[in-house]
Amino acid sequence: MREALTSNYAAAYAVKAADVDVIAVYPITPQTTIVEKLSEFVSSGELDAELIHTESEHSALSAVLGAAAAGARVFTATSSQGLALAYEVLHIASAMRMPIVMATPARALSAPINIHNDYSDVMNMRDTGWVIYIASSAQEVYDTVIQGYRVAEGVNLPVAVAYDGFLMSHTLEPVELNDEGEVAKFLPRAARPHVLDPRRPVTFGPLVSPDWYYEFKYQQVTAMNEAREWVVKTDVEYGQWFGRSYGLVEGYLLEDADYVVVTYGGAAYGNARAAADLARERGVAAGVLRIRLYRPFPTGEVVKALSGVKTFAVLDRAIMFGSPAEGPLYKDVVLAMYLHGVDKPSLNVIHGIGQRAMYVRDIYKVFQALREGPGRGVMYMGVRP
Amino acid sequence: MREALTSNYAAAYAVKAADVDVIAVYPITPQTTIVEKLSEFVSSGELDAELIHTESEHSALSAVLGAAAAGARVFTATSSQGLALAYEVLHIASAMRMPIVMATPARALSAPINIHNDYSDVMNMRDTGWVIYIASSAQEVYDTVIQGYRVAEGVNLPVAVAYDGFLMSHTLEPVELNDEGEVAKFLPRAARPHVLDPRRPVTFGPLVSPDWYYEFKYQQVTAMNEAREWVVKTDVEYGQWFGRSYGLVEGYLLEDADYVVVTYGGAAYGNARAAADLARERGVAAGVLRIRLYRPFPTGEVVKALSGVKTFAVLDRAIMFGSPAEGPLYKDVVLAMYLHGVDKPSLNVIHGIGQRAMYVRDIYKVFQALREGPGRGVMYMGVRP
Amino acid sequence: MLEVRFHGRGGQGIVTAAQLLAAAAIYEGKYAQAFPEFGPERRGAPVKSYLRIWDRPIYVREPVLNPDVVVVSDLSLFKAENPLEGAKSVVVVNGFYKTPLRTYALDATALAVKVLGRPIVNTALVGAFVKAVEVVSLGAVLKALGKYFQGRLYELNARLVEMAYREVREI
Amino acid sequence: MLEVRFHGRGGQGIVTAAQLLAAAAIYEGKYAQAFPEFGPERRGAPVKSYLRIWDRPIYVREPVLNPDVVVVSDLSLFKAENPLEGAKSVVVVNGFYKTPLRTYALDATALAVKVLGRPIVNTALVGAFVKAVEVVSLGAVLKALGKYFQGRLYELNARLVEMAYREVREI
Amino acid sequence: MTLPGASQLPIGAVVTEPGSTRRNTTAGWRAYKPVIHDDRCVRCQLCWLYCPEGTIVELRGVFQIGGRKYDVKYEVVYDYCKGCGICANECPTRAIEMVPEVV
Amino acid sequence: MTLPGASQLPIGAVVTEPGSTRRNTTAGWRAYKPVIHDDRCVRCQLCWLYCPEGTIVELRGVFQIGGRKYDVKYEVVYDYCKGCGICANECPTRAIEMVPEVV
Amino acid sequence: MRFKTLRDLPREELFAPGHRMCAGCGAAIAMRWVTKVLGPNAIVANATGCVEVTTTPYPETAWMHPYIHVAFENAAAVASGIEAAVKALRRKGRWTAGDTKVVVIAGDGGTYDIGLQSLSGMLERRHDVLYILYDNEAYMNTGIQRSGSTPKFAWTTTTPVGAAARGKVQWKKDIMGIVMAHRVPYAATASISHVLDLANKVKTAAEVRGPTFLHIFAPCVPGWRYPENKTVEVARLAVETGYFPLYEWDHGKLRLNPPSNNHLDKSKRRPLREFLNVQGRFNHLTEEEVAELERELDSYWQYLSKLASISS
Amino acid sequence: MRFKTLRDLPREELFAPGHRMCAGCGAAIAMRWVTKVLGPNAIVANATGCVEVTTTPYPETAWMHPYIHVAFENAAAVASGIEAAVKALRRKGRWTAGDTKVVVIAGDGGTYDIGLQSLSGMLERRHDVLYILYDNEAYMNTGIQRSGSTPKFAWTTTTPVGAAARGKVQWKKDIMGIVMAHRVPYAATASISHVLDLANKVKTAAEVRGPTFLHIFAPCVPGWRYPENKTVEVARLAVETGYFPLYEWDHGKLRLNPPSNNHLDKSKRRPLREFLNVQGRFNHLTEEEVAELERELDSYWQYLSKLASISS
Ligand SMILES: Cc1ncc(C[n+]2csc(CCOP(=O)(O)OP(=O)(O)O)c2C)c(N)n1
Ligand SMILES: Cc1ncc(C[n+]2csc(CCOP(=O)(O)OP(=O)(O)O)c2C)c(N)n1
Ligand code: SF4
Ligand code: SF4
Ligand code: SF4
Ligand code: SF4
Ligand code: SF4
Ligand code: SF4
Ligand SMILES: [Mg+2]
Ligand SMILES: [Mg+2]
Repeated sequence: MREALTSNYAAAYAVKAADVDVIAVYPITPQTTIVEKLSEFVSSGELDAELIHTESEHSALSAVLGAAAAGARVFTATSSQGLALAYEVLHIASAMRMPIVMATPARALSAPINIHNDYSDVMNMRDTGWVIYIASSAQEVYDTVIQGYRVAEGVNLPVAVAYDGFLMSHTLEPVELNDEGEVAKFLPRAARPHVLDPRRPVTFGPLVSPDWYYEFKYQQVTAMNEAREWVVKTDVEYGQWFGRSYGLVEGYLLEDADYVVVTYGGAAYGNARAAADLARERGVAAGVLRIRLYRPFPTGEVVKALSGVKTFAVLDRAIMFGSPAEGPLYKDVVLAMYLHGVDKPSLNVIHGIGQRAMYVRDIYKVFQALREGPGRGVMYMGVRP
Repeated sequence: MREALTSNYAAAYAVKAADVDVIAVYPITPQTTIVEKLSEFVSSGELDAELIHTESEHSALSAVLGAAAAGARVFTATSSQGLALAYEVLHIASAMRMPIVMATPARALSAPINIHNDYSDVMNMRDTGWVIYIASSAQEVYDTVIQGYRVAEGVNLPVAVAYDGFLMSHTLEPVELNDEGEVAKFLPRAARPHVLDPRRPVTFGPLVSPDWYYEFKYQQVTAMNEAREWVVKTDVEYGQWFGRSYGLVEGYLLEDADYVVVTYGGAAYGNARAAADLARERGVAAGVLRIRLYRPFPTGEVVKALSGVKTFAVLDRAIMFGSPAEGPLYKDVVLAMYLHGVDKPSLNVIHGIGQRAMYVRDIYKVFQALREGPGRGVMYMGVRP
Repeated sequence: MLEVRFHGRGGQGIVTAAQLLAAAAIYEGKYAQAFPEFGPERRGAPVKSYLRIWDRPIYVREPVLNPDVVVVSDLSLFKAENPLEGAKSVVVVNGFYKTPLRTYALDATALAVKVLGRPIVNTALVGAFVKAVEVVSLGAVLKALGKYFQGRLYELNARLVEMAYREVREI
Repeated sequence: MLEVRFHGRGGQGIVTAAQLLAAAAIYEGKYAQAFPEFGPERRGAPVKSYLRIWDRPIYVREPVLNPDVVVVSDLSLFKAENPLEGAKSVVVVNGFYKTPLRTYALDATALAVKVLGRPIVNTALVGAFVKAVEVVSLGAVLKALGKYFQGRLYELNARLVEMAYREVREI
Repeated sequence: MTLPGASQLPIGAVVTEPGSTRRNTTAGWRAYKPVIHDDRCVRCQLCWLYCPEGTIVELRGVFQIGGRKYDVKYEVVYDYCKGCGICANECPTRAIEMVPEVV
Repeated sequence: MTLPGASQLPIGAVVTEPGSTRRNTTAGWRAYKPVIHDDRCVRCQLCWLYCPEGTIVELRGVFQIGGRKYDVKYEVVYDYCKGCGICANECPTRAIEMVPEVV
Repeated sequence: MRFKTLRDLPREELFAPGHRMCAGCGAAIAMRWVTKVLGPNAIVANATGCVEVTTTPYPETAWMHPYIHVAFENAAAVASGIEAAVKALRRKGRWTAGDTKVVVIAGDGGTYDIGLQSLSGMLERRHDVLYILYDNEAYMNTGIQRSGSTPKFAWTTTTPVGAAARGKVQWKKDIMGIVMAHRVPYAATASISHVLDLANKVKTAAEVRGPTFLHIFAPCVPGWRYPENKTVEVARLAVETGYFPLYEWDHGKLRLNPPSNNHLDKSKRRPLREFLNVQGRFNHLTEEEVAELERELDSYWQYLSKLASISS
Repeated sequence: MRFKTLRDLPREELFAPGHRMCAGCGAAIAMRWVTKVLGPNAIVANATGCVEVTTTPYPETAWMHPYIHVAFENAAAVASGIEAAVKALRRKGRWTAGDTKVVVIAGDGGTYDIGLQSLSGMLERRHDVLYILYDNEAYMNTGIQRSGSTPKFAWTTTTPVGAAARGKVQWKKDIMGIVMAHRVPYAATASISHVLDLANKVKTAAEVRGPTFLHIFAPCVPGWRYPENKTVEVARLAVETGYFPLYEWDHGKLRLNPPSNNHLDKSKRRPLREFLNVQGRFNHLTEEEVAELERELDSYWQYLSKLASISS
């Protein structure tokens, strides 16, 4: 069924389709309309779930963690300050192996306070042991939230589905909705290894000494690798069921590209594609590589996609202060290439911070810069120094 | 004056020497003994400060932020869950340019809960815009907290002084204490650009739109670069005043080393030095490079130190799940080398997670591995897979 | 690609107006994007929203700088700011105010008061837009309207859309 | 490098014992390290602490697996665990229990009760250690003691250290 | 862009000019504007008391209205009045009228 | 090391055996041990009530003590008794004695 | 010295116009009076919310006081730090601005919910801070979501009215009860409709040493769904129907203030319905639901009267 | 059905020995009785603290209930989620364990301070959860730091006694007052010295639907500095001196329980000094300080008596 939805509403529709049992949320711009839509679904009776309006995001994530431990299918959503406030629980949720699905319309972090989009919130959770998708259309948000449940429950890890705040969360677009009965079949309730059950009592969250702790961290390392396989498999099967799949990375005009922009999210990918079109019109072999699965990082796919290019730029939408180069994706890509012994010049372009207007012509300039000569380092675009 | 102090007490003595005005803290193992010592100093009248025992770490950091905004010299300390709970305010403190000094005896993050040492807490704050030192002896903790005030107040950024929980925080060692009158002169009260003053009212923490936000993030990027210079300058001057300085990185047997372990903190650096001694005894040209200033990253110094070696291993004490290679320092070092166009094989060794016992012989094995042949990738040491 | 900018006041529903038209285009098989501008301004303050319609998938997510069409919900907005900045060809306006561009006008306030009993002009402007720009059909707009209003409110707004469609004229 | 392991019970102060000796060594210009083992065990549970003394700066921070000296604060600990695991040469023990290693014994409990009026044995064991191992001087220990105890408590503990120093003997 | 750059701005986004929202007139927010009919005003101060914008000012002076003399007078500073109509609603003598803005 | 490896352990550090601290005897914590002199015991249950370790057990049966007959009897499970002495302190008849542990 | 008539009220405006609050905002009226009565020697710590977002659009500020906003949940902690700084610096001879009062301004979300803990900590530690809560009974800044302060049955975007729900399910939290349980020296309620009373309470609360608390009722145009010229009227109805009683908790004694001091006698209160009927958020209420709200209100008044009687 | 005599109390132990709590720990006694009375059909959410750390040394657990520990400050939020899950799964036919009770166990630090907000949220939302606070009046797990529950003048490692300080400066927070202000159906105090009373309160609180709260007094050997065999004695003295009154707040009515119901008459209370004198943490107290504590206690009893009288 073809609908016109914002990415936030698309996430809410996916949650409804997944027949989630417990939702716990706290409002924050730009996530709020997800919560509002879910509140509507629950109060109209369209979704049979407990909706907990907690008193903070720390509690929201804690509540879904508790509910997941009790065997419920759960959902939460937050952005920016909310994500930062729940930071402690992010680590705990992944280490306790809770299959939580969370929508994360990305928003700039305070200070100063800014409700608009960049990826500083999401990028700051990149090491917390969550599976992280970054979607680039409302359709993909819908599909990925559904896929997320399969992955989360398959590998027992929490899954975040990130996308641009405002630029997607509040942008109405076409979305094809699945038959909810089919979704139910796609997402059967799996038996969980352990739940809080008075008939088979187990202890979650013990104190673990140096003799044992490392092993659980290593389990997480292993689980991340398994998650990569789950993501691939789920995406393929989802495609078979519902006709849409995405891969771990997505290329645009990549086949014969010499100059590639690597990026993530809606605005950056959208505008980069438009810029590549422009560049191609002017005879530049431009291409775009989008990272859809950000964690675990699709190292192999990225290296493969970039092995044939002359040079590339990584367009980042967040700043990691004090790092040798400040773009988070740039660090991943450079490391990925290094691990595979591929050494190519590349640029880190930082743009769209705090939703600084990012134009197609800006990204076109990046292609120009790549053509003008190889470089290594960071280029701050769009800022008034 | 020669004293026998744990690193936690060393931090407390430095705070006393700095004549701090406001301290806000919340107890957590292994930070607690700092708080206890400071409580003693204040209640005995040796330190004239307001000591706020807040109801959480989020509030502790918020309180010192408020006090700093009002023009006070401030101190806080936390570890692990406390650092994670205060995560939101970490970002805000740096962006609001507050000269806070924080001691951070490093501890493993939950889940599962483990009170022992690794660097997963500190490494998770590496992108928050704080200046981060990692000390490797109680003496250095003392010296660095004092230096930290000069840097923090010079460049208007918060400074974290990290070190091994337990392995240093609770280990008694020799510490040379400075004359407190001299410290007072070394740390004059500088006039701050803006404070909360009813006679010159300013507004801190406004709402900033996409038209302005990026510029403040760029200011932070610039400030980080300035911070690097402040750290160097302060360290040199401190050496002139008090006879001890450290540099941004510290080398051990580096001059002619072919095989180098790069690492941070007390146990890793200490044991690596002992291992290098062992390796040297057996004819291996082993050396150790310790990162003292972790943020802003001393890119130039690291590249310089590693340019002449055959191969190196980065010994990390934290796991960044789902990254192409999971060691945080490894990512920085690889990126630093890449930016300077140096490509050398190297290993990422992960060890000591949750204070898994890390022996000199283990690190000796790393030297052996390096000698056996170049590699790229991650080696989990000390774990039972 | 058709690009549109809406000018209104906080609380007048111009975000909904842009969404209604985007949804209508989508129901007709076209591609569309509708998005608001967002700031600290509250009820009463001048605000904007945007619309893109195309017959191909829309990649681009940059701000609209040169709208083909501008919709202005209130004449007093001309005093508060310049709704015509960067505009290319058409203006749809509540009130008979002739602009240098091709101007479609109607007294949406009067119409809304007449039909809804309240001066909520967004759906009237949607009706006027449909007539002025001819990019979506009235039928698709009514379908979209059904997602935003139910029951009696739907009927009244549907009537308002149709009346506005009929009454708007180029000046 | 001298490596020492202390065995005691939560609440008996063996962390302080190791620290006193480390501090004494440091005041004498030596290098030293004292550190506790830490777990969920509370008051009454068997616990350990460690000590290293050297005349060069001590880099190493690995656990002590093969202590040169073991100090045991309580005979019942031999029932609870094996305090001699990995031990190399000397044992200092509260109570007359002969071990396979060179054993220095004293009735620290009786001594402590006599001097302090309470069975707190850690400082007595420090005195015994000083005599048995001869790595730090009694004077330095008394100086270190001054950092941990003030006034009357200092005096009593100093006396206890000295008495233990005198009374301990090899068995 | 003509806005200042990062190096020109005070650090940490501090706003150094107190009360500077005054630079932002909110007259454009108004669809209706309040007009005080001074002859009906009994100087009860309520409009001044309740205006959310603080944009009704009290003028001191000698004011003769009809047969009465007052030492104050209330006037709207139209630069900031948002036209909420609270003053008109609260005025006990209906001395304030809300009239539509015209272009 | 003989401890199991990561792949053998339940994920997420779940402990699957309820009450498994029983594997850890805390007898070694004791410096003194409680000895119940059954002849002085009046079956008031207080030692059983207050023992923090739950390590005083109530045995059912027929017990003849002096001239009296009881259907219960209290005994210490020494595996877990930490020797805190609460039972002795609370016993109204001083039927419980704390005696030093010997090696 | 109390303000006796409107004539005594301060004339100088210390809260600049040009801010971006809604036309007709109740909180704006509160801010005007709070700032005027405090006078210039005060420092304001503000929690995230409507007031903060609308008054500090960079590079402008409506504030004429030294002002700081850090985050949503920690204004009381920030204020604790400022107060400690002033204290320490004064002791050390480095605070020269005199007798500066530290004031928190926070919404109901920032007080009843996400900021409750930092408030409680501040009260427990006895900081000399005046905490001002402006209560618009929902998260307005993010677009009208339910808070712990939202009354039962009220519509918000997260408590919609649908087949399976009738607005908010739970009762409004008793924040004054919670604050009074912290044994603060002074706490009071006030309404933007009763400015003289409000002004006197700001003054008293600022003068008392130690933690004080002011709960200001501040209607919200879009959140409560009433026409923007009705803000003061709605607030007045809240007081006159007894929905929002005016009272002071003064060193352990509860004192009802006019007109609420007459309202122990229910017949002196206007019918609750009058307050509910002007607001769209209560549009859907059935007779029964109104009756339930009335019953609850009556029992709240009983509690208040007992509190007043035992504490006198 | 209430337990009338000790004979009625459940015999089965549901809290395993071998845990690592201190010899003589008061909280251990509380845990034994809480778990016994709850019976097996309950889920426990535990906050970080002594109890958690000592009972779950991997790979062991003292718990025989399904148990979860997540962090220090969020046990009430975790429990809220569990309760919601049980509710949703039951409605959807997927909860087959019957009438499972969800219970929080948290220390005073996790309740008065860092966990207060999640507790308040849980109470406001009316989750069907029994919240059990074991109060040892400081952060014991981290080595005896002051909490909001630490009494005035008490020594802790962060409220040392020195030239410029005499132990804790502030009063103990009135957590029961705060909880009662949330209008919970049932809340009560209990002491490990009065097990029958405690057991009956656990039972009642578990049976009431909606959020309930139990405040259990649990002395701590190293934290309060008394010999380890005195735990029950100290707790008993707390009750008998009136320092820790036993009472229930039952659907809006306050009822003092024996022996505290006799203590409105001060002469029936043992002198506060008897409670203070056994504990090293009060060693330094002067006569005046004791007198101040007594005065405060008297005024607390006045408050209680008024509360009892108005609510009856
Ligand atoms: C940690 C965190 N969570 C959520 C938000 C989003 N947020 C900002 S203001 C606000 C609502 C404020 O409500 P209230 O305190 O009642 O003030 P009001 O807006 O109603 O004036 C919310 C939810 C935030 N800024 N930080
Ligand atoms: C966010 C956070 N801050 C601090 C801690 C450290 N911490 C763990 S338990 C504890 C004290 C617990 O005190 P309380 O709740 O009174 O329980 P008790 O230990 O006294 O039984 C502290 C401070 C933590 N685990 N998490
Ligand atoms: S209409 Fe509103 S803003 Fe304008 S003067 Fe009247 S009260 Fe003030
Ligand atoms: S409210 Fe009316 S009568 Fe009162 S001062 Fe204002 S204009 Fe005059
Ligand atoms: S000594 Fe303590 S642990 Fe042992 S049986 Fe008695 S009460 Fe229980
Ligand atoms: S306390 Fe004493 S008398 Fe009572 S049952 Fe126990 S041993 Fe017997
Ligand atoms: S939404 Fe409500 S509280 Fe916020 S500015 Fe508008 S009227 Fe005021
Ligand atoms: S420290 Fe206190 S509360 Fe903790 S286990 Fe020991 S006696 Fe119990
Ligand atoms: Mg509000
Ligand atoms: Mg406690």
